[in-house]
Amino acid sequence: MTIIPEAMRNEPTPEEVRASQVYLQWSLSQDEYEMICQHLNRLPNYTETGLFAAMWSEHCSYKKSKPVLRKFWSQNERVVQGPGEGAGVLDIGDNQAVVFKAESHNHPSAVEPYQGAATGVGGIIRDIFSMGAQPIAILDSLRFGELHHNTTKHLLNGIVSGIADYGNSLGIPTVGGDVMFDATYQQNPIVNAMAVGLLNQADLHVGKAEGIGNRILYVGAKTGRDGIHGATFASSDFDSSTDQNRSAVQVGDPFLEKLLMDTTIKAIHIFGAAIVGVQDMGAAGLVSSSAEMAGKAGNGIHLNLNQVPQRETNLTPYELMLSESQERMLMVVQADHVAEVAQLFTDADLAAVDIGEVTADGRYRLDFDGVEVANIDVQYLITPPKQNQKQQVPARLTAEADPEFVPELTDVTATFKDLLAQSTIASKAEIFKHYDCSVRTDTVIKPGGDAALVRIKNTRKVLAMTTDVNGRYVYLNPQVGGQLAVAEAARNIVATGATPIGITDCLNFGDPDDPEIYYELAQSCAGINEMAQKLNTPIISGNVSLYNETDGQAIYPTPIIGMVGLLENIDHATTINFKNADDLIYLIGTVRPDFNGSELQKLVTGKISGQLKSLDLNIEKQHQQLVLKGIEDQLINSAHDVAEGGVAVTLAEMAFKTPFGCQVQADFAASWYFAESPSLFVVTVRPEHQADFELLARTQAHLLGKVTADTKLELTGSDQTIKVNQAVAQKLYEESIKCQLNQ
Amino acid sequence: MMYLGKVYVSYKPSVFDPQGDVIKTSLHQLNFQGVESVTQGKYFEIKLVATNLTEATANLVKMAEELLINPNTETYQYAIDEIEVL
Amino acid sequence: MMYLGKVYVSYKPSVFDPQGDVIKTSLHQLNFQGVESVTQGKYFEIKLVATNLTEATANLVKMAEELLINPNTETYQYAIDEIEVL
Amino acid sequence: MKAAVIQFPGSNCDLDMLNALQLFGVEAQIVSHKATSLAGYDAIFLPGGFSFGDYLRCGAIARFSPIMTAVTTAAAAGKLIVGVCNGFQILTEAGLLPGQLMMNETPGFICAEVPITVINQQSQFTNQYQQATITLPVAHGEGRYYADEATIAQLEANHQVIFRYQTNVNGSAEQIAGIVNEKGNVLGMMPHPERAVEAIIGNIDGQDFFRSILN
Ligand SMILES: Nc1ncnc2c1ncn2[C@@H]1O[C@H](COP(=O)(O)OP(=O)(O)O)[C@@H](O)[C@H]1O
Ligand SMILES: [Mg+2]
Repeated sequence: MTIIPEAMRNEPTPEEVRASQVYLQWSLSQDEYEMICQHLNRLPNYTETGLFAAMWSEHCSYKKSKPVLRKFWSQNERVVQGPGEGAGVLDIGDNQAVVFKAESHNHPSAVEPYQGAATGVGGIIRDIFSMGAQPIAILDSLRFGELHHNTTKHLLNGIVSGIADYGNSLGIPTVGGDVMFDATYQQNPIVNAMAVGLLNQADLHVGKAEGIGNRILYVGAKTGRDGIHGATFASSDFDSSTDQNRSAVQVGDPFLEKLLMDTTIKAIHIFGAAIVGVQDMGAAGLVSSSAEMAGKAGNGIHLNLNQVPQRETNLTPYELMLSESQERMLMVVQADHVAEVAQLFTDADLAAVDIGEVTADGRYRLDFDGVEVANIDVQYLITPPKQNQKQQVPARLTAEADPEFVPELTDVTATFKDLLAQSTIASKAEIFKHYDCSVRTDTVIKPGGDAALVRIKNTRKVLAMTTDVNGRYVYLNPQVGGQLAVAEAARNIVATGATPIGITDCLNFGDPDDPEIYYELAQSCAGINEMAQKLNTPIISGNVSLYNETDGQAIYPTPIIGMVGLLENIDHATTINFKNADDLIYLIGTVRPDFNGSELQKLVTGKISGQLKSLDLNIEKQHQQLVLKGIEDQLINSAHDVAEGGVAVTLAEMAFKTPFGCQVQADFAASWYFAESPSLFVVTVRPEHQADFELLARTQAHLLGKVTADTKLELTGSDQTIKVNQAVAQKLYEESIKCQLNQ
Repeated sequence: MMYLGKVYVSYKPSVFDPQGDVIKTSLHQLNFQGVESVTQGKYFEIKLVATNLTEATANLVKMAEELLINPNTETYQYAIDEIEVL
Repeated sequence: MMYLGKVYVSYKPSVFDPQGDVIKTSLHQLNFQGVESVTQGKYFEIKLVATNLTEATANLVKMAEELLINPNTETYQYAIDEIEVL
Repeated sequence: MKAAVIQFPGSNCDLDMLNALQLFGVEAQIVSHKATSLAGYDAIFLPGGFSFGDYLRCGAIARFSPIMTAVTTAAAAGKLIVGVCNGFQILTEAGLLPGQLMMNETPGFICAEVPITVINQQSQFTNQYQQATITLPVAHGEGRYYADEATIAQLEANHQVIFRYQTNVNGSAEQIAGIVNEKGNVLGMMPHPERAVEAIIGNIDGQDFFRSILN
């Protein structure tokens, strides 16, 4: 390389790269650098070093998490596309499929809440339509520090408006999600977005650069210097004393994404197989999309970087390849169709440029100003060295077990009111009211229930969707916590009448080089896997966010589960609300004194401690099947699962927004109404269906009481009674977050 | 004393300004062919009480940096003057 | 010639500015007690080519009135200067 | 009846409007914002969304789209013109309706089902409503209706106010949710009747709106 293009004159030479060890700042280790030198049999130049740093980052390559991810069960009769593509695909009959995936944007959102969250939504939506699917819904799963901190309010406001502005503008409804607050997330908020799409199976496209001589078409926004090294940024922890990572800010343009989405879907409809592969430019933009597409097809790729549409002047090859400018896609198109496909995009005022071709040589080659600026073996570039992460049981799990937390409550009514106002339990309406949940006119159950329901027009079918995990449980017992996350998500789906059919995940953990963190990762995934298999919900896509720690303090392990269910008959859609006075209230399952890790423990002691009891996977499944059957047979007319805050909170939520109250009685201590036992549902049944329901349920359900025409909530235990007016309870529940935000 | 501070916030040079882009296209369509670039920023007028201009200025700068701008993406300029209280 | 026009758009006094209000409250919470009022407007930087300053100014004014403001609720000020072409 | 639903870049309720119209048997078609003629259409719908990203101001850029000349002509010819949400914003920016839609009194997008009073049950858009109180979905960040006092007084005097919020969700002048022009053939409203025509999605109070138009 004798002539150095103008734009690159200030770049370090290969020797200077080696001497300055600049790659260490890009999270490429010394060993990895040496391996690369050896493989190339020369020193990599600045651009090539950047390509390796990006492609070998955890964010792009999953090199550290892969041993765990590989164990995920991802095959059953419905799976059309498992992990490894933009999103997973499940068959739902009638030649249709549901496409979904979740993605994290924790690191960008911590630095820049509004844009970080907005671009998170933009990215996950592109993953869906890159498969040829029409996005139909968004969900968001958020974790913040305690709400009384001003930084939390600032983060929450920014993140929520970022999600709202982006999704609303696209016209894709945000129909669900979950939010929890805990000091563990104070420095490291979690922002995970999930998107769901509907696919005509004939339109399925994947990200593969097949066919020698096919062209590489760049479409969407122009490239600028935004977010260079975002991928490596997401693959290192924060050090609160330095702010140097701050250049990694990307700005989203939902307007452009809307045009890109509509046009991509249209192009796939019109041109079908002439469009050979589609992938979005996400983390590490152009390099990761092009290298992965070539790699999957076993081909090479040759790009002319001068062709890349540019927003700024004097971009170097390094910047062009690593830019994370948003709203860009890469397509592989048959040579004789490129012009027509490009025309469709330029008609919509989007850039569309042929920037290179698929080659037979298996090389990753880049030209710039007539000079070859990179030439690397594609397979080598996309295959980082295997990592063997050490695992060690965290000290807290082997230490002498904390004594069981036994609540001693003198005034259960007061405790109940306090619980309803806890930020994690209180209504999240103050947040989701900002999300357009009804655009597209398919939302059958909106935010505020268990799972959301989105119907499929021109069919009787409805898709159910939810996100869930309680990081506290995973912290106390990674394996059981993982099982519980899947179980809880599935219960939310089941309560609407839908059958769970599949899972996406977003694994939010601390530094994987810490053996205790890696243990949490491995064990919780094992738990997720066990429950997923039991419930026949394959894990078809997901995302990993590691290094969620600041100054050595990691978040609770937080593997978020996004789950989708299918309800074949829209008439059976079931909500949580009480329907009629005198309906019978049944508890499905058995309440145990499960208080460790509970909201009650947090409220009373200010922290979480103790052991988690195991749950019986078979019983979990049986209870879910009972609810499904009860709904299908039209015996159950409302259903709600039991989660944070226990049966008491479940009953209150069923009464809210209805003119009803309830009167129930149990033979356990009143404090047990707050126990967070697994595998529980509360359902209501019309009196005339009592015999039929009890025959179906046998010993799995216990009659607790009935729905009342007055608005009193009366929950009697063996010692005390919780007594509160529904309106009072609802006010506490509904206004808590708003009040705290405005303080 | 009463002061009127004006703060002009704009994006840093390499930050993408989607609004500016759309406005530029629209101006071209309206036949303002001479337009080379458009950026849209924010403009704040802040009335504040302070004992003197130095204090007022110091306060204005602090407000800008703590709240009005996002230092990741934005820069600002300002002007400040004493005004009559009506 | 290349010119840089700056256009400052603000609400007419009678029009309520919710953003300005929110910012004022936040500034008070951050202990800037001296803040009397805040209004938020828009700030445009427009680079344009014209044969002379008169033409450039006329164009800028026209852009402002045709597109940048809504005369029901907004007013504007502007400044314009010749700039070096790099 | 033959209806056009205008699709601006960034419109996102265009298909919802199309579906709703088709549900009532209307022969409805999507028409591009680049089109220049609306000949043959009896009614023209400007749907919700974020035309041109709602950059600068909602509707400010869309009003210069080529189709707007034809919309203005159709309005003058007495055809029915309906702007919902972003469509309402475009109609005010284009001067086909008085006033302006501004940022909600409390900044932030709101998505809710809100009680609305049908103030004028005689209009071409509301004559099938049997009761005055209905519920309709709103979904907007800039829905605060603003006009100077003289304009408001005129709207009231001419019975041009068609819908009012029962609780002022966005701080609109006189709780105005929808108005017509003086001739009564151009309607702008922030609530979304097209999202309220099927029981399965929870609201049918928009049905009479479409029945009125068809009447
Ligand atoms: N960030 C959010 N975005 C949208 N909807 C949300 C969000 N957080 C919570 N919700 C909705 O609020 C309801 C209750 O959520 P949650 O308390 O997580 O339920 P559960 O405990 O049953 O999982 C659900 O409908 C959920 O989708
Ligand atoms: Mg639930």
